[in-house]
Amino acid sequence: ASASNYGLGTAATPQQIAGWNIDVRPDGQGLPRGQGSVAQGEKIFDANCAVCHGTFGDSNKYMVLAGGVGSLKTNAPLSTVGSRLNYATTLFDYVNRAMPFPHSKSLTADEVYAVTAYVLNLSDIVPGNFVANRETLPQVKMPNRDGFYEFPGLMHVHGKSDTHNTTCMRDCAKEVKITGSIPEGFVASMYGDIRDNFRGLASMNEAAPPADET
Amino acid sequence: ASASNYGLGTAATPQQIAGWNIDVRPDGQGLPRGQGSVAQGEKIFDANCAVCHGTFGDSNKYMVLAGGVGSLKTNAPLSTVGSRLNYATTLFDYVNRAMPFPHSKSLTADEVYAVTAYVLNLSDIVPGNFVANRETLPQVKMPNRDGFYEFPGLMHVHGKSDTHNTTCMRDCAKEVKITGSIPEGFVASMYGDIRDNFRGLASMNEAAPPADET
Amino acid sequence: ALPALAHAGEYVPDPKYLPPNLAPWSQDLGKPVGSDPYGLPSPFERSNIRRSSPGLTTTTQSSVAFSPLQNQFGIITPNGLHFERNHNGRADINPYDHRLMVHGLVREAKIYTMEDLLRFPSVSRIHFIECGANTGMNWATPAVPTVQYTHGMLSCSEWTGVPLSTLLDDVGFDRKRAKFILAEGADGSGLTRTIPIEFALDDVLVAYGQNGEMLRREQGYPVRLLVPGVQGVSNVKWLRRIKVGDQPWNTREESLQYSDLMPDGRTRQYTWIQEAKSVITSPSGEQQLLDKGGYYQIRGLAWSGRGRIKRVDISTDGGRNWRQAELQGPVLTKALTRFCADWHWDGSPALLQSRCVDETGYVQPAMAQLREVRGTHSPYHNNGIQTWQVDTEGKVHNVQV
Amino acid sequence: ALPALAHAGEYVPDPKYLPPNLAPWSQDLGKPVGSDPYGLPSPFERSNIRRSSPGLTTTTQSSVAFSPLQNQFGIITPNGLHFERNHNGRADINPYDHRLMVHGLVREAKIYTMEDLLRFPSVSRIHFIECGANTGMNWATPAVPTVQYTHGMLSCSEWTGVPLSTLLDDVGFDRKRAKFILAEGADGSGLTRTIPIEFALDDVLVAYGQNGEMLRREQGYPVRLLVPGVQGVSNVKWLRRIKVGDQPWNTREESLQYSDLMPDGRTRQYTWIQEAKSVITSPSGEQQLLDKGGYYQIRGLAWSGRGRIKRVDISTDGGRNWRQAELQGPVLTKALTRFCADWHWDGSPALLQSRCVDETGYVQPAMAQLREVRGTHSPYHNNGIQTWQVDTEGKVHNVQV
Ligand code: HEC
Ligand code: HEC
Ligand SMILES: [Ca+2]
Ligand SMILES: [Ca+2]
Ligand SMILES: [Ca+2]
Ligand SMILES: [Ca+2]
Ligand SMILES: [Ca+2]
Ligand SMILES: [Ca+2]
Ligand SMILES: [Co+2]
Ligand SMILES: [Co+2]
Repeated sequence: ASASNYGLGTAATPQQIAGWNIDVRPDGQGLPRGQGSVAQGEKIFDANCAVCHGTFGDSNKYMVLAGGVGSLKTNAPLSTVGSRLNYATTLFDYVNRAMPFPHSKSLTADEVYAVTAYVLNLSDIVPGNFVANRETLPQVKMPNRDGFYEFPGLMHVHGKSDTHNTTCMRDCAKEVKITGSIPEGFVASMYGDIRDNFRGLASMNEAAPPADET
Repeated sequence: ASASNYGLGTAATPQQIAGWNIDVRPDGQGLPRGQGSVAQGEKIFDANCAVCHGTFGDSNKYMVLAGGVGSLKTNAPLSTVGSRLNYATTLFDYVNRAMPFPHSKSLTADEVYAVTAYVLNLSDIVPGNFVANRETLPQVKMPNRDGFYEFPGLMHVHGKSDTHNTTCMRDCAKEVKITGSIPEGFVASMYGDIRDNFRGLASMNEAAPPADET
Repeated sequence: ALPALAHAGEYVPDPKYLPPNLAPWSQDLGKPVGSDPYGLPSPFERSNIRRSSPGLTTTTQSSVAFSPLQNQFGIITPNGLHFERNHNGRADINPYDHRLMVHGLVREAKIYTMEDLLRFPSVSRIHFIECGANTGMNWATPAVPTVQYTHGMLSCSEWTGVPLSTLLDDVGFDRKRAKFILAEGADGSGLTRTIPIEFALDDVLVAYGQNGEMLRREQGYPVRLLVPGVQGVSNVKWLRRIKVGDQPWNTREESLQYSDLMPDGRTRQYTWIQEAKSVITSPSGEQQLLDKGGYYQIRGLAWSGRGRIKRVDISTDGGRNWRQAELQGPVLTKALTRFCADWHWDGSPALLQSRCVDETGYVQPAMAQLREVRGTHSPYHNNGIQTWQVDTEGKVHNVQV
Repeated sequence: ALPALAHAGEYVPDPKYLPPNLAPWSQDLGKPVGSDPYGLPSPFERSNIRRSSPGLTTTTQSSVAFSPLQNQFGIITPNGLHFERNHNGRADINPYDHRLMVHGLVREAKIYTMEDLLRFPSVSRIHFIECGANTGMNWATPAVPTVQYTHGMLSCSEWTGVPLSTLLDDVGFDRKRAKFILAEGADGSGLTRTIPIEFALDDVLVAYGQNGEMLRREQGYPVRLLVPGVQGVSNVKWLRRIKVGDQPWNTREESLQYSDLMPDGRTRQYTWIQEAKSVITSPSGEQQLLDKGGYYQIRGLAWSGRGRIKRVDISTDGGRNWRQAELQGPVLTKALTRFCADWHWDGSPALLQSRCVDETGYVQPAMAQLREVRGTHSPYHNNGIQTWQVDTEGKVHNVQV
């Protein structure tokens, strides 16, 4: 073996690749054969998803799936698949690889298409007679399709940031006021005795706490 | 508190210091009040030490305490308290802080003096009527008193070493022969299956060993 | 389960253990060498653990356990305390069955065993990993009490692995057409992220080593991606697949999540870089200073996804006046840096802050400056200056000014 | 107890776990976040442990457990694998009862609690600790099979603590008269060593932190001395007392033990410095190379008590010809440095060696050169060049040439 041929690894066969090559791009590349309708999706959703996401995808026990369209610029934005997602193909990709939560990658392609159609319909993005497949899904225009943009400053190590603080050293503010703090009693009620989180030796109490012998 | 006075720690009282200040220097500084004879030491040794070191300090189960005087420059040096130690005060210091092995610091000063005298007598360094105390012990001249020296090269970071290898890169030796190796069968008999010591993934066997499921 | 370590004032040391007397361990034979072939901390350290934040998530399998920064020394996170963040629980993988597939715009798609990966030329580097959502709870107002919860999705280790560029060369990736790679995990979430080819060819590692041993299961055993300086989620754990492509994938973890909702309702996407950030770890939230006039060294951590930390300043009056802190060497790129500054607490209230500058000259912003640009619904990339209030009783609180 | 991990050739992976199929962990919910508040390695790593050498010592309470260098990555030793060497077993100390007394030629003798020590200004440094007896079994002839046993009394961590000079100033030590300090442990052996004042004022630490958490019990919890670059025994564990004096103490651990018996029968005393040394950790003793013509990166460690490693050369023909290896940065003073070199094994026998040079220009000696000066009864300070033979079957053996 030459210096740049380590002789490691084995060739991946097309069949091996096909089994793991499940990603779907915004332009639809990677979508498998298959199809599913909103009505078919409703049945699958009720059986596999509603227990966590609610019949109408509106349960916030885990994640809300529908609603909030147009709310992103308000003071109470609700970010959901319907209101926030830019490409429907991403919904397919995600459900296919990660849902249902307790047993992912267990739906067939047809089933993923169907439940994708149903989730889109929950936010009125597709009509009730929509059938999702390789051709139709990339053509769905999500409400927030044009809502994403790139900020180069955070994409490159030497990019220009969006804040420009200075290293002022003296008299940097006229007045400093506390504008936010944790309400009295909150810590004890949520965390119990928070002193338990510290190494006793360094909780900076002059009298070192004891430790029961093991 | 100023920058160099941290306000930490508390003053150590003379009484507190006295309890822990047990070290003994070659010149005898640190030796406590007390005394003990060879005969007294024999009793203490028999009761507390012989079980591990042998009645005559010659058991090599743990460490041999006596013998070997004059052997250090031979091809079979035997290093013991008698043959190797340069100051008898160090023997006192060590027995006092570290022996008997299972319950150290349990002998009184008198007892340590006595057993020290006995151990010295085992190598004929002191006569049978010797009484060890604060005055007599530092005066004992050990056989190897003049056998120690300092090598500055290993005492200072920039000291000069005693080897002077070079960074020869080509044709550095005419011939290379294996002059030592582990006898066949030794590893298996002493260590069992030595492959168990390696991360299976990197014992560099092409076929990865299995691992039983937990 | 051992009882909780007791608290200040509850313990009176037994004089028989203190000088001039001897504690039992000074006389009794200790535990045999080799008692623990793989050692564990002293039970007296049992308060030094990862913790989940009560009520933060509704499922423990998509959740986070925070690293106890209040107890941390130096810059190396001990492996048992590295913060843990999963999206479908912790996968416990048999390394002999695990495979890494590299394919896409390549000459020869390949599958590697762990044995293969350990045979490639390897490098070791000290880098932090910070979740993009770290300090997210602090965006609007202080919500959690200790630095473990405010900043504990942060850890730093010496990572060992194969440079991704080595594997890409091994499969003969298409230098002309390759613009992005997709990294995918083998856990139940199958988490995917897009990595730009410039990063992939620069300092990205396919890593299996964490502080001298194999990765911990919580950190992706047996192999993960290590993308220095980039949001934690890009450091895909339980790595099973790398695909070379020419367009970004817009995965769920870079569209619905880990993207930044701006005040105008638009979303910034692919905001990879974790910008320079610092925090005082001691004194910090919920600690208690009792020694009025006493010395309390201000200690903390600083780090930047853009490279090395250049400098850290600290303030004890809420940002009105600042002085420079000392940096503990070595100062490494995209790694934690420890800083210290002397401080004597005169007993009066104080507002402690740290502010770092990285090698690009970028200065850590105040919370107000961040909010002015990002709003309060971002919720990622909160690298704002943290304020700890020392009150009149010497109790320390998480506040904002 | 889990069964031993099985061996080469005994495992046939189940195709249902391999591509294109899915392993169970790719579909099933994993373990909840926070399952292990203090994490542990994967059970598949259970062969990576400390080990005692059979028959080396007659009591397990004055013995050593070696660090598994053959499995080690990078330069940081994970805390659970730091080599363990005790003289009266491992003391398990209650840190609230532990005290450090500093006295002698000082203005004000003091006693410190652990609380006090953690309040002092602290520093963190990456340093190796090597027992003076490391590789001692190799003095006359190869006696142990793997690099764990030949070189495993060696580890490296980020240590955090108070500089000893800070404590000496705190007690107002007598600058004129002070020439040496005595360090004493609180364990059953009460181990003592003399430290010269130049070292004490330079880089000696009173250390409590080990890779970000408190010391492990095996490494002296809650506090130890850290004397960079000096024989391990000077790094007194379970530190209870520091005494300032004007003469060396000639303790048992620097007279009867840890002193060097020379061929002329005389003894070198106070040989503190661990000189530059290196060893190839992979391929190393008892490994098995099977891939004839295959790539086997030569990896190892180099370190010097005199400062930084400057360079490492490797040879595959027993020292006839050499080439330079690559050093993994950062290269730190009195710390481990990782080196690597490419190597393709053509299937024929080889004799692998590494030879390091430190910043003073000192070159690691060959065994023969060492023996010529030191004889074979030293038995400390064996920093000679290590040779690993790769035989015709690809098996690796500990040999000498
Ligand atoms: C046992 C609970 C459970 C079940 C059943 C379940 N989910 Fe989920 N779902 C979750 C959780 C938890 C998350 C968030 C996971 C995370 O962020 O790591 C989630 C996230 C999602 C998301 C992403 C939402 C966003 O805004 O990022 C979608 C889409 C989704 N689920 C769809 C489905 C579908 C379709 C099904 C059925 C085929 C399903 N889920 C079944 C618990 C569940
Ligand atoms: C249970 C076993 C045991 C008993 C009892 C015991 N010893 Fe020891 N002794 C040892 C061991 C083990 C060592 C070596 C310790 C080490 O090197 O860490 C040792 C070492 C010594 C040494 C140092 C030898 C050298 O060359 O370095 C002296 C001296 C000594 N013992 C004296 C005594 C005396 C005196 C007593 C009784 C008062 C005693 N021992 C009781 C086990 C024992
Ligand atoms: Ca091969
Ligand atoms: Ca305390
Ligand atoms: Ca005080
Ligand atoms: Ca193997
Ligand atoms: Ca708005
Ligand atoms: Ca001789
Ligand atoms: Co409590
Ligand atoms: Co076996």
